[in-house]
Amino acid sequence: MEINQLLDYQWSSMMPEFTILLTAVALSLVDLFMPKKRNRSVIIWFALSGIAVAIVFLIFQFDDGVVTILNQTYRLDSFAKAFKLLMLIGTGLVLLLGIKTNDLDEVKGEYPYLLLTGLLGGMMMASSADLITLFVGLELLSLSSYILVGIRKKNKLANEAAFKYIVNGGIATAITLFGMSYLFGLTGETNIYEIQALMGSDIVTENRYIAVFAFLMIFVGLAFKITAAPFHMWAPDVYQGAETPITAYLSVVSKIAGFAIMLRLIMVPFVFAPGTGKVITPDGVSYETLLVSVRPYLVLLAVLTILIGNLIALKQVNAKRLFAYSSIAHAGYLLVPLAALSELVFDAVWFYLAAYLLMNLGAFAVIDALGEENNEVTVASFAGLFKRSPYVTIAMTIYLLSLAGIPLTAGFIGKFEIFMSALGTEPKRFILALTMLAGTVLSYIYYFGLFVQMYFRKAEVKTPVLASNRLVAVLTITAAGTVLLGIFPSIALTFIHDHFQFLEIFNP
Amino acid sequence: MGGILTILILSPLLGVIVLSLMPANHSSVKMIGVFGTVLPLIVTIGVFSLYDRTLSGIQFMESYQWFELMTAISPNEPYPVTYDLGITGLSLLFLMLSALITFLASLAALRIQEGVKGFYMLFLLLEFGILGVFSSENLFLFFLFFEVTLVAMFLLIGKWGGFEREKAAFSFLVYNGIGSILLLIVIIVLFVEFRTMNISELTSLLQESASYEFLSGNTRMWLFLLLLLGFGTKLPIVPLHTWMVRVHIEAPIAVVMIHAGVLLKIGAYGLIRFGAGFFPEQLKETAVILAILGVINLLYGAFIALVQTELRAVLAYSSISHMGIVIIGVASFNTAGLQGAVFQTISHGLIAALLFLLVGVIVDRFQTTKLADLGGVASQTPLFAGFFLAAGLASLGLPGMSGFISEFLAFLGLFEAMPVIGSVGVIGLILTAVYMLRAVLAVTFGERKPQFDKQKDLSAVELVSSAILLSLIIWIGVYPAVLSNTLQMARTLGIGG
Amino acid sequence: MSSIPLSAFLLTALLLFCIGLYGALTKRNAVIVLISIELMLNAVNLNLVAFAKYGVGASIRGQVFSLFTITVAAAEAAVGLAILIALYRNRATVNVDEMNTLKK
Amino acid sequence: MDVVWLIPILPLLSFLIILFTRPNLYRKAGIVGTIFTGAAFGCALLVLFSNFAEGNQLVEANWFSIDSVVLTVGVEVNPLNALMLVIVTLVSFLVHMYSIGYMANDERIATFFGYLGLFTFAMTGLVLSPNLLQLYVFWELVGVCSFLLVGFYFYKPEAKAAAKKAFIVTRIGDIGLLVAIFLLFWQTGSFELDVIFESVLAGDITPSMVTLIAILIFIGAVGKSGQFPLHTWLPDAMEGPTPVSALIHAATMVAAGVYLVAVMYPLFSSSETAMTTVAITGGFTAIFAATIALVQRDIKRILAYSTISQLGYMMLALGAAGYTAGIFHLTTHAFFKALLFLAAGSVIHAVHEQDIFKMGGLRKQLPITAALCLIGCLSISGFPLLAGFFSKDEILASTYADGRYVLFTMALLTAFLTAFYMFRLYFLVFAGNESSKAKESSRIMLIPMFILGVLSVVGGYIQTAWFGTFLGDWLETSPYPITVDHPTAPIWLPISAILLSLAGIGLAWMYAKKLRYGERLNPVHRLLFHKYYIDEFYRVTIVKGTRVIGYFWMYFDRFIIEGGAQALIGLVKRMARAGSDIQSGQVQTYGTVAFSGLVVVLLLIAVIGGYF
Repeated sequence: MEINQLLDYQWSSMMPEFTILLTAVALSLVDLFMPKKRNRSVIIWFALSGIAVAIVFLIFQFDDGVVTILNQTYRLDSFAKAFKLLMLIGTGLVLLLGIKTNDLDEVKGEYPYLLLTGLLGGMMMASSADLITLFVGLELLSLSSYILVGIRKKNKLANEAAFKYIVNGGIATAITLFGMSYLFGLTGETNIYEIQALMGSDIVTENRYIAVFAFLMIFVGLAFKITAAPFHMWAPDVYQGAETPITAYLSVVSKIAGFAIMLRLIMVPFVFAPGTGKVITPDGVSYETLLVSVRPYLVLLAVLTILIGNLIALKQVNAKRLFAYSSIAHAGYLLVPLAALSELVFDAVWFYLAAYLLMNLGAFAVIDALGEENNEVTVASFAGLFKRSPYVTIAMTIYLLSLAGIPLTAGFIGKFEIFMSALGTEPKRFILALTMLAGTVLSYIYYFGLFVQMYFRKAEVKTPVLASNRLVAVLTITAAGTVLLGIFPSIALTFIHDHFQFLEIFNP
Repeated sequence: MGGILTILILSPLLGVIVLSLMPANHSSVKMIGVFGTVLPLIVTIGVFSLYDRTLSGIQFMESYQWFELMTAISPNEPYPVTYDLGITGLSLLFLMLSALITFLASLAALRIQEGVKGFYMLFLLLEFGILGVFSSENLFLFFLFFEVTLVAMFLLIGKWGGFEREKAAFSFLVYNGIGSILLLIVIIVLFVEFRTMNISELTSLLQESASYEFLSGNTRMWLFLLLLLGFGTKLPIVPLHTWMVRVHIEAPIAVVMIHAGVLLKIGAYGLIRFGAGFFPEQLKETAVILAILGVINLLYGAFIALVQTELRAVLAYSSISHMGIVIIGVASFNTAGLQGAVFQTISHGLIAALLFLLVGVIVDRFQTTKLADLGGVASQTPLFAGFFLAAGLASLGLPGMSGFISEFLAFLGLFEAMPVIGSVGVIGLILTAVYMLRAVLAVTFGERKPQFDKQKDLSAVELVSSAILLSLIIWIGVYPAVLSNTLQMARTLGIGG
Repeated sequence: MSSIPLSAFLLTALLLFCIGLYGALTKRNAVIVLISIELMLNAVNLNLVAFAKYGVGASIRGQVFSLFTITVAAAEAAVGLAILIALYRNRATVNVDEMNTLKK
Repeated sequence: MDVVWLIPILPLLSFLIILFTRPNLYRKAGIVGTIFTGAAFGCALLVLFSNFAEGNQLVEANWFSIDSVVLTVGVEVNPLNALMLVIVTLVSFLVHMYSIGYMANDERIATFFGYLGLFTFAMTGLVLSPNLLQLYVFWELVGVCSFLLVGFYFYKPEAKAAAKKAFIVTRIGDIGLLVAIFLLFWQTGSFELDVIFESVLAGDITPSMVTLIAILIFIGAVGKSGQFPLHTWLPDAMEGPTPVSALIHAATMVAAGVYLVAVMYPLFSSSETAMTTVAITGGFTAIFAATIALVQRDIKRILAYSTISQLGYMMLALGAAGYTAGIFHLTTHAFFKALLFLAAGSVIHAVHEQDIFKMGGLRKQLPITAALCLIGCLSISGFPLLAGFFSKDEILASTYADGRYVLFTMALLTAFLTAFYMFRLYFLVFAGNESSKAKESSRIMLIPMFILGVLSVVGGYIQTAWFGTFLGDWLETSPYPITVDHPTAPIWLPISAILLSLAGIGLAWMYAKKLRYGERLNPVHRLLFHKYYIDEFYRVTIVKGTRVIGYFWMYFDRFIIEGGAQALIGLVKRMARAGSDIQSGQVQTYGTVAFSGLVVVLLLIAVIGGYF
């Protein structure tokens, strides 16, 4: 390819990525040359500003249509923008939350810029149209988060968490890649839109079992990122071992990225792929589409994820583990629209992720705040919180209600859409709906259990939790957002409807 | 009179706001709390007086677009979620009941000692939910307010309840959670099929035979059963009742007054409004089973109440028994029956409230609700004894009091369709007399107990509130037209038409 | 020239993958576990290259892909070993069985 | 005549006035009550005479509606209930007056008169009802008043038990009536008596249904009128103050059962089976209760059983197509039984003792009471030319005419027994040498007794073979189709009746001396004394049975239902524990689980997808 062709590309469509990249690089240099004694917290502000800029760029891109550059390996469509937006906001909030300043001696500036590189990977995942870029993005995110989890070199738990994370992650990656390799093998293409086009071909139809095999390998591999069964078990340990803000990062940003890539990989290459089941039509034998034939297994996985998450959460005493399981359960809810293959899938998943971002980040922020005095935050640490610091408690109440899916919170609207997507299809997926019923009711028990702690129990320590301004900021934003999206969901709904045509994802 | 319902629903929140701005230990917290319930009462009375009994259909309709759910696949066919308020005669009656009982309960709550501020805030929040439930003309809103009551009740029971309060709170939460989400499933199925959650629209849509291509009779049956299960948990229908007994026994008296007086009625309301309104065919098909369930409730509750040794337990099971009559009325699905069912919910609301008000007095004066430890209090507290006896008689369906009319109508309705089941059911009426007299006489009659000698009789507040309730009970009993006139129109909405 | 059928490569790759997986899931030594994961990734590379040569619409992309894979695998190994070293410093062991303080 | 509606209102007013001014009214309550009921009695008389003059009338107003069906309340006046009205208001009035003296020393006297007022209201309301719904309403109300008055001495455990029993046992009957009302409504589409009777005679209802309904109604009557097998509450009801026993449990409420049958007479008479049932129940109860009365020791209980027996008589009469006879006896019985109770009351008031074996020779101390009591006894025993004599003859005659000779003999026998136990009572209480000091009751108590005494003498002449059958002819003018027959009894019948009653009296006189030294207890005697052990029987069967069922369900509730829920919770907990146990902390376990999950899915899809 010619150099000028290279220059012809509309690079502006990558501006957000560039911003993040530059910020990360700059930060690393700054961090390098900054004298040891200097307080690193300035770096966090720098990173934040970088994200702000990136968001601005992203907003400017909203209304221009599909752009593909680097011969169709990078693709900027509404789908990508929508998810990038979430990831940017999520990372921003995590950064705002910051990491415990008292540890800055140990944790250098790498914390912020690793978050950024991870974010970069996520954004690449969101808007890559090629298996290779997709894979690279995935790994960029993974590797950064491996390091982030283990960023506390001297902390045993952190090390162990990191190791578990990388082992499971490695296996997952390998499985995904293996699936991808077959996908490539079937079509000889790595661009997913090319693949989509070729998937209908006879040769694929002959080897449709291989296609199904590839699909499942990829799916299960990616299940690791979104902590869906059967690849969920690493999550509680890692969440517990990692620093709370990083846990938040994993449970939100990396999960959003995971869903982005999963949606793209399910929706794009496999839509026209032939499935296993024969369909006898007057004019000869054809095959149902792959998605139809694998749907029962997706349903199965969704059901398992919901039940496992909610069931095991009942028995948790460590707050971070509790929320680890709860986030597994939420991943299960998020799988429901996929499994049902509802026409609501994009809207439902996006909205729920947005709500999830707010409420979950908020919850982890509170846990982080509680972590200040006693390092292990258990359910009992919430005791008498209302007496200690009422406002934090009210914020936490909002998050919990939202997570439990009580009306007037974002979580409810999200859940409502998910229920709709489960019951809107033909035939209605009552099994999914009932599983969600069971899951939700189980979740009531542990979420409201925290109410019992916060409102009914007496606290040992009477002092209010020390709330830094940054924490207050995060709590305000998330709590307000949760309630706002709960009462006026149209803000988000019309926004995505006006700016994002998710259908762009299909047309190459 | 646009917006009056919104005002009505929001009126309790005023109290919440004022309270939230006050210091917790301020002297006038209780006063504000009580006043907070007076406001809705006034508004409700206003609505009641403005309500036009001669018109049919929904009144005070308020309808605004709230938000739309859009799918990326077909963005031009949105699912509109609207904010619809409006009342029929049926809901009007329930509104009156709720406002009144909440007010009286707030008076009964004056005894609460610690955490008064929080109590009244939640209490008003609860009222907000209840009023919302009864005045929403939209399933989405209905569910929303329903959940509000759920949360408020959980906290009220769990913090201010008795010895096993948290257990009670959780079983309340779980059972009602299941019920509410079953309801949600039904709502959503209807929503995705008909793209509306407006109750009257849905009612008419579902009545059209054309709509069967959207929703097959089979699916409808399932939906109806889900609905029955959901509201049956609330009502409650045996065997889904254990949570409710626990709440009756553990929750603070004021809350029990609301719970037994109003919240249980949401189940009846839903069953009549949606069960009978949306799925009349299915209701007719299952009428016999429903009637049998009702009779089982009636007898089951009565028999168990017969051998309880604890007054609150007796009353809890008597509630179950009385709700059986509601089910019977709905099952008979003729005018008499449905009217009876509504009457029964209203009358039981008043009677249960009165009974628990007096139980509150017992707890306050005699520090026990064990039947064995009570007795002969008619000597020391004749006024109380008189009211308690009257309440008991009302609850066992004495003519001239509201209980009789409702039982009479419900059974009258049942006897048209299923005389045999009916004649089994009437045994319940005998048993009701037996356990009620047993309980009431055990408290009031018998040898004078010296340890109660210095107990004071009803205080002014208690006297007034009991008098209000009793006079209403008698008024309805003597002149039932005050209910039936208001109700006539509710029926023309195709409810049991 | 006589060509080895594609299936042979695929089979080898599959075998390699399973061996790697087996190692990763059973070996007690953390280093070996990491290496086994490398093995799995290499199985993927073998696949890719084989497809790139003999696959349907064989193209250079497969090899490019495998190059990326190799790089990434290297990075992953590096990170993994780094973490392992940190762990070893604190625990003085590389036995996977003993890394179970986080549980339940 | 438009004062009709005043009749129930006046007592209601007295009730309300007393209720709201109870504390400061205190003893004056008696005056209030008496005045109001007196006024009511006046109105009743007016109504009676106007009915002679103007005939029947019916006024109704809408109460509420079940959409098309409009339920009404109203008042109706026809011979039957005009007569009842007079009886009720009169006796009530007299009892009010009597109670002023009797209850003088009770500090809850005001409450007492309040209850009396309420009862009078309910009873008159019951009598005036033109439709079954209204009738049922008041039917229950009188029941509750009786409950309240029986339990008036609430601190006495016996009173508590008796009150509860009275309410529940009658309630059992009431339910029968209720069901009958339901059935009638769906058969005829109305609660109005006239409509119902029309469609009954038009034959719109199948005979079997008519029989069923009639019997159900009769069950209601059985409950109220203390007929076998629901009689057990009435003797216990004597725990109430004596005036109450006179008013409610002798003259008025217990007669309501008979009245009900009389009201529904057209229905009954169109079903042979129903009539037979009524007759047999009545006849049996009459003799059954009389035998028990033979050996009781408590003066009030004797009277109670005699009441049951006499009510049985009336039922027998009605069952034997003796409509007039039944009503007639109802009337006279109201007079002399009220009289007897009041007399008993004045005795008890004087000696504070109810066991007739601890009394004696009170003739001298209580001359007036004794005299009046004697009149009562003679009247009830059917002594010639007294009220009871004529009514009893009427009954015997109609029973004979009906041709059920077994019942007829039972009736005759009962007449004999009645004479015996009444005079056993009389002699034991008044004859012989005095045992205890006592002084005659005050005038306020004697006057009512005197009035009743007069009535029990002359009351019989409204319907006699010789002076004409005014009552019968008048009753025939009822708006409803009732057949009033004038049975002409053979001459030997009244004579044998007289002889039997005289024999009874004589026997009692002879026994009285012996009996004074206590009765010897042979098995028969013991059986009778324990009322055939029916109470005990009920206690072990029905009462215990119900409680057993109750306990069964309670434990079912606790262990099956709640236990089931607990089991479910336990299951969830166990699953949760199992889940968290898999979470072993072994990283490789996690990988294995994930991989095996993948493998399972692959296998599934391979098998189901049909790869193999």
